[in-house]
Amino acid sequence: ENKKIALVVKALGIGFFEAANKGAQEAAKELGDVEIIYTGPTSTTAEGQIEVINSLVAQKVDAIAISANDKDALVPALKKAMDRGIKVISWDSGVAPEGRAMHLNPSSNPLIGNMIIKLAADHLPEGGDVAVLSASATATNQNTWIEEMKKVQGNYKGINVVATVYGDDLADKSYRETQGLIQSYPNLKAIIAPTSVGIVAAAQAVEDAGKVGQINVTGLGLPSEMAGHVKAGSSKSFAIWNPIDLGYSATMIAYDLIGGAEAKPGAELKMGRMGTVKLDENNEGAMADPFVYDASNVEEFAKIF
Amino acid sequence: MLQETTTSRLKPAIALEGISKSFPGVRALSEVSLSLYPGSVTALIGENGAGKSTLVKILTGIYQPDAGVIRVDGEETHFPTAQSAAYAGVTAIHQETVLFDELSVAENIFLGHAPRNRFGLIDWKKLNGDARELLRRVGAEIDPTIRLRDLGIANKHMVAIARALSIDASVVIMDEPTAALSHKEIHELYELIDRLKADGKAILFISHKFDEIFRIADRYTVFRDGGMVGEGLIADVTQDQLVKMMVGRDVGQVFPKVDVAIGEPVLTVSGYRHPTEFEDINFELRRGEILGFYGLIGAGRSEFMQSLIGITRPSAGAVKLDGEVLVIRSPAEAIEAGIVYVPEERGRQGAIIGLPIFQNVTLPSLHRTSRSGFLKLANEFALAREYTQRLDLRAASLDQDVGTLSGGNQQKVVIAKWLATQPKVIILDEPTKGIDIGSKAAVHAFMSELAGQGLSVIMVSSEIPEITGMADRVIVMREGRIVGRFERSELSAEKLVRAAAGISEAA
Amino acid sequence: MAKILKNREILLVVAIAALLMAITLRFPGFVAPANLARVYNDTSILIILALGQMAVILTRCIDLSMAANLALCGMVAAMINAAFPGVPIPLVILAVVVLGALLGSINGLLVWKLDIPPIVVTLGTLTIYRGTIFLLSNGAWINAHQMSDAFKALPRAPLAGLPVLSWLSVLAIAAVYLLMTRTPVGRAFFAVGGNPHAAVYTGIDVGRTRFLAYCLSGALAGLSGYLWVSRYAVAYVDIAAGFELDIIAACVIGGISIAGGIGSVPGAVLGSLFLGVIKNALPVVNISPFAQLAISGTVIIIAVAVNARAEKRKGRVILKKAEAV
Amino acid sequence: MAERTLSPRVIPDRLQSRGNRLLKSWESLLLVVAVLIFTINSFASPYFLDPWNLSDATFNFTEKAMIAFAMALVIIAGEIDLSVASIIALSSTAMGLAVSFGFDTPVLIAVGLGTGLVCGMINGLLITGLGLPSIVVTIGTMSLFRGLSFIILGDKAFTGYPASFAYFGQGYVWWVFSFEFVLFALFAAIYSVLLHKTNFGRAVYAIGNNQTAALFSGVRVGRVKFILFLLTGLMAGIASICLTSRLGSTRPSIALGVELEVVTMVVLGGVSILGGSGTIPGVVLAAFIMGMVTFGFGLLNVPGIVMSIFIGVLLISVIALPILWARARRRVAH
Ligand SMILES: Nc1ncnc2c1ncn2[C@@H]1O[C@H](COP(=O)(O)OP(=O)(O)OP(=O)(O)O)[C@@H](O)[C@H]1O
Ligand SMILES: Nc1ncnc2c1ncn2[C@@H]1O[C@H](COP(=O)(O)OP(=O)(O)OP(=O)(O)O)[C@@H](O)[C@H]1O
Ligand SMILES: [Mg+2]
Ligand SMILES: [Mg+2]
Repeated sequence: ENKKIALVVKALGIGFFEAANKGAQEAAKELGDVEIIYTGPTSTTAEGQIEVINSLVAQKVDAIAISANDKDALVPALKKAMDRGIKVISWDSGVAPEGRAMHLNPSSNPLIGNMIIKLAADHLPEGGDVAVLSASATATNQNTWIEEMKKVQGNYKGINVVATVYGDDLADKSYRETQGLIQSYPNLKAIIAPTSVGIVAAAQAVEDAGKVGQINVTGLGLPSEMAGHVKAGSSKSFAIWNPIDLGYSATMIAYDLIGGAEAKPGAELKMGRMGTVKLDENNEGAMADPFVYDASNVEEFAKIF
Repeated sequence: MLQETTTSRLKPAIALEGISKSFPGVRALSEVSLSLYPGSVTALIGENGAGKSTLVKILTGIYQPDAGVIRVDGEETHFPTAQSAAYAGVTAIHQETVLFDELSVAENIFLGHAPRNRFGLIDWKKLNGDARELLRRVGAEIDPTIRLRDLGIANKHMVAIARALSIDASVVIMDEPTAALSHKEIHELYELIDRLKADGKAILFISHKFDEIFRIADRYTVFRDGGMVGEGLIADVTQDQLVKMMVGRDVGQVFPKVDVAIGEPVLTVSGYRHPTEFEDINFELRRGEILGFYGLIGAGRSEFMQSLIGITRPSAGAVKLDGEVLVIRSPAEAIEAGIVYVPEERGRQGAIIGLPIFQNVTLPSLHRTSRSGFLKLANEFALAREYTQRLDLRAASLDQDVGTLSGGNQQKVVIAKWLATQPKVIILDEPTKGIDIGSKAAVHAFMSELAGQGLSVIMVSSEIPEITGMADRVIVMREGRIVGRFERSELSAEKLVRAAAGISEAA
Repeated sequence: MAKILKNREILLVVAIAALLMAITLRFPGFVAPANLARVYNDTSILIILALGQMAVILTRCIDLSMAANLALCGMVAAMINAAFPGVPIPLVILAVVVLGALLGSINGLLVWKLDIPPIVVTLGTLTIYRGTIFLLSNGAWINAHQMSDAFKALPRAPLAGLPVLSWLSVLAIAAVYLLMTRTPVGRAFFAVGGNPHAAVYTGIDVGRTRFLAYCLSGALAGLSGYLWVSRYAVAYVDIAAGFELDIIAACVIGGISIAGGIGSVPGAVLGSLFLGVIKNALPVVNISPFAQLAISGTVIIIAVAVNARAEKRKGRVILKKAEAV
Repeated sequence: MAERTLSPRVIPDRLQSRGNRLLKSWESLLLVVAVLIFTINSFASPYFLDPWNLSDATFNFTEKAMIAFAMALVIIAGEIDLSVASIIALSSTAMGLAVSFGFDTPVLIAVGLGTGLVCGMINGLLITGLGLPSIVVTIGTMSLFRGLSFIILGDKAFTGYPASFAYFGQGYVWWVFSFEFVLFALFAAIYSVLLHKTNFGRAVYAIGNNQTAALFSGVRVGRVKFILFLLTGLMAGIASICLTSRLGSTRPSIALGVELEVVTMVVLGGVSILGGSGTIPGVVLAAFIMGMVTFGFGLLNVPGIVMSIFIGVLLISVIALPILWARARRRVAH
């Protein structure tokens, strides 16, 4: 009988997660005896994900791999899933340790934190004011990366982080917040948006304000969504890990756990073509370095995800 | 007899043939025919509920008749909407003022047929000018640009009249146009009607006031219970004959007033006043007495009565019940104290349509039928059965929605509701408005019986026969003040009307 | 003076001016003409929507489905553009305006022909329209790079100093103002809401008038759908989610009575601008964006209380003190 | 005309027997729909007829239904309360605040209930005290209450609820019967009695059918309405305790959009949005139907938004069908 692995995403319809699903399907094909259930709520709420989890538990799936809308609120529901013998892992956006066997970070948080500020600094040899446009206030990962970023801020001389605003992963709100930033900080040189929704909205707002060349928008985004803005010049470069690899790896890890592997500090779990991941003391593992996209390569990747 | 031959030679401007109309449970009109002639005023007479307003609504396209035809200038026509009737040259001043409080006076007059400029847009300048002109024609000094809500009832009525005249009509219908008007305005209206007549309009005039019928009408038509019972020339009849046609018997029998021994004062009202509605109200109500309150519509009787039960607050004044001072802040407190008010607007304030009969009856008495806040249906049915039976209610079951009852039967439920609280004082505001003669008799008989048992009754009524027939004493109100007090022995219709209209004895 | 203070529109202008003044104290740049133009531009879509909602509320109805209608029309506009980039933009706009009017007419028909309460109808169509977007798009987003440049450029194209988006809202204001004050249909909106019973006596078809109000609000939502999607250069299921409440709030602040029959175009516009200024000012004056929601809630409550006081029925005047002499 | 004799005529209490009336009622229609959905679900998914799964499914509606009971009374009385979801958020935030000050479960319960009551009181005072329209007032307080949570919490979350607090949203009273489900059943009974068997309930119906006449009949309209808004506030507080306990954390966006689901549930349950009619059993059935539909679709991994389309269509059609049916019958009769 096929093993059922559920890939639960923050919300259906987001390009990044569609790409992750591609990876999961690839893994399923490779493994042969796996059926992927790709599901999620239609808007990014914890309550929506809990309803999805409940129905997955009822279907007696073998594993749940989730990118969480809320680190804490999902814990009771996922705990119940684990109590009923379901293997639970989180990926991309994590769940508190009590609610999962392990968490797969797309990259390590310090690496990402460093990467996003480096992307801004690379184009600001003399330094200058930069602002951060974060995602949903309830998202887990963004805030961790921003913390990591602030830790290494001293390494980039003259870079001055003047504000952090929240676009709630809504295009219009992100857009308006960016407008507010442009207004409030006339000397703004760069906007760092570690969210695929925010970076697009910010780039659009910068273009509309006629600030191309003056303000550089960077952060984490999808090549397909950012290609136009790189071409327009509002974004010189941005980074992202490969979501296909992420979905692929999450599926492989879940399969490994179903097969009897144990998630404990120090353990190494198999990720198929991606090799293995080693768990730290929090049962977390990191996949790889984020990859930088700019005018030279973005078109090529835009066709993939 | 000259006039008779002239009108019969003339072609009617509009003619109704065999019109019938039923509402759920009521046959409002059955096979009535009526013709209106150019240059002539026809008075339509009939008791409340005889079907007069229903006929008006059929003539103006608001209701569709179940059977019968309407002919305009001899040709059969249909009025599917109010607009189509207006196009055919029929216009009406309806009984209720159907206007828009938030719109300007001018727009109220022209809504639906406003003058337009060559782009098809409403021409406000012309609209205001035309409105001013029309208002002058009806003799009202009203600025056409102010909002309607800022007008008093009489001026609102003048606007309604101006609206009716804004349509160039050959048939003008007036449903009780003078009911809300004061002396001066009524005379202006008479002059207006004379002018319309001279212009060759056919006029239908509905009124309960015989003096004005004899003043302005040429012909009459009498309705009784939805049927036509007589027509002819005004010059050929007397008032008594008309009344007899209307009612179908001698009037005296309808009010079975029993003389009872009147006891000590129960309710004393002194110095009651309100900033805008009434002032200086002082009177006593005694045990077993029926005290009548007479006045024209808008005299402020209802407002005063409602202040007695705490709907509005008086600014000064005191009420004593059985010698003790009472402060009443809500109807609930009034009911607890033993003063109840049967309101005049049955549909809005009286009946709770949507609830069954028995729940309507027991609503103010629930504390008596229930046990520690929990309903006891058996008690409720018993109480409702007792009171509805005594008022001779006709209904299929006590569990029936009051909305499915005829108006008269709804009124009985409403009266039963407040009687069931076993009050000391009951205030009845227009208690027999819109109910048939038989039911009227039942209500009046019950009123007499209760008075005999020591209940004190205040009866607000605009019907002179009812007042003169039932009251031991009458107080007349006009513009928020008491303007006359009459003992039963000195009552006469004329005195009441004079006092209510503010005409001095000498005039 | 007292009369002026009673006038809702003037009261609102004063309130907005006071608000701007207060902001200027902390951030002088906010009242620079260029920035005010930006704020107006940002509020344009809300204004257009509030105009449609106003027509519906005037007739004693409500349209909770406006934002969903907007989202559906926006998605359709984006999908047309993504699939056939060659289709001229005016044609796309026309298509979604018609589609919006059609969706509005579904509301109108249910209210007119079946007599279902407006709040239930639009509560139902709100979820249905949103769901339809998901069915159409399969949940996928349509992003900037999938839209043609012309599609994205139109609302931001400058014209005599202001973006086309602003001009479109000015046009909508003028058109609706003309409709409301100078045409029989517009006046019928007021009559039907003010006194439906009397409207029948006046020969106005109450149901049909409500139907037309819904068509208008639908058409304006359709137009806003294109504007929203092209302005933010993204279309997905959840755009403008919850925006229906902002629209109603703008109307309420603008003095449009939820009981129908009372309201004005300037009121709706000023109500929208009031909200727009607050929304735009918060990030600038450094009030936490988290306070924004609480502030707009408080504003709504104050506005409705103020309006209710103005409308409060004074008791009837029966006593004729002057004439009694 | 002969004088009419006042012969007492006995009017029967009822014409239709209770059973007969029940058969034709809205509730029986809902019951049929519920049974139908249950049957379809059990054929569509092999996992549906499992006691534990069914028990999990009840969490989809219990919290909303508890609010829906109080909301039903408010709507029957001709008003509406759109702020309930925001009251959940504010209550939850207040409890989170209490946790951060180190208070234990009993205090949390008191704080949760108290916040709900205070919010209800604010609504009630604005609506009955100042006489403002409830739909606008509660749109305002909806923003205000959730806005306060945002001000308190910002982008943070309250976690660390005591272990004993978990019982309310995650505990089981007996076998598969969760605490929430038992509470739901209890409130269904309490509200049925309150609405259908007490003087208070009768006053609610009277106000909804004709507020002015109810006032004239001695119903204390203002007081009754005030109590109704207190009750929705209180029920939102209770729902907040359950939801917070179930999630084990508080964020200001908690329970977003729940007010529309609650209203939908009430209207689907046969309560007239114009006021004056409706029953609690109807709302209970509507809660089950909505829960079953959501869970059934969930088992088939149908996206949530497709379920909401279904609910939307269901909402309009259950109201439109009887109207169309009556119309068709009248046409045949003619
Ligand atoms: N819309 C309606 N629905 C049900 N019954 C109605 C309706 N309109 C009128 N009736 C009934 O039809 C009958 C005739 O009413 P109508 O208003 O024509 O009387 P009227 O002669 O004008 O009385 P009044 O002198 O009091 O104005 C009454 O019994 C009334 O209750
Ligand atoms: N300015 C006004 N605008 C609208 N309606 C009015 C106005 N004045 C009076 N009315 C209506 O006229 C009717 C009679 O007024 P009111 O009840 O105050 O007088 P009343 O002396 O009690 O007369 P009655 O009891 O004979 O009707 C009421 O239905 C009232 O609503
Ligand atoms: Mg009449
Ligand atoms: Mg009166």
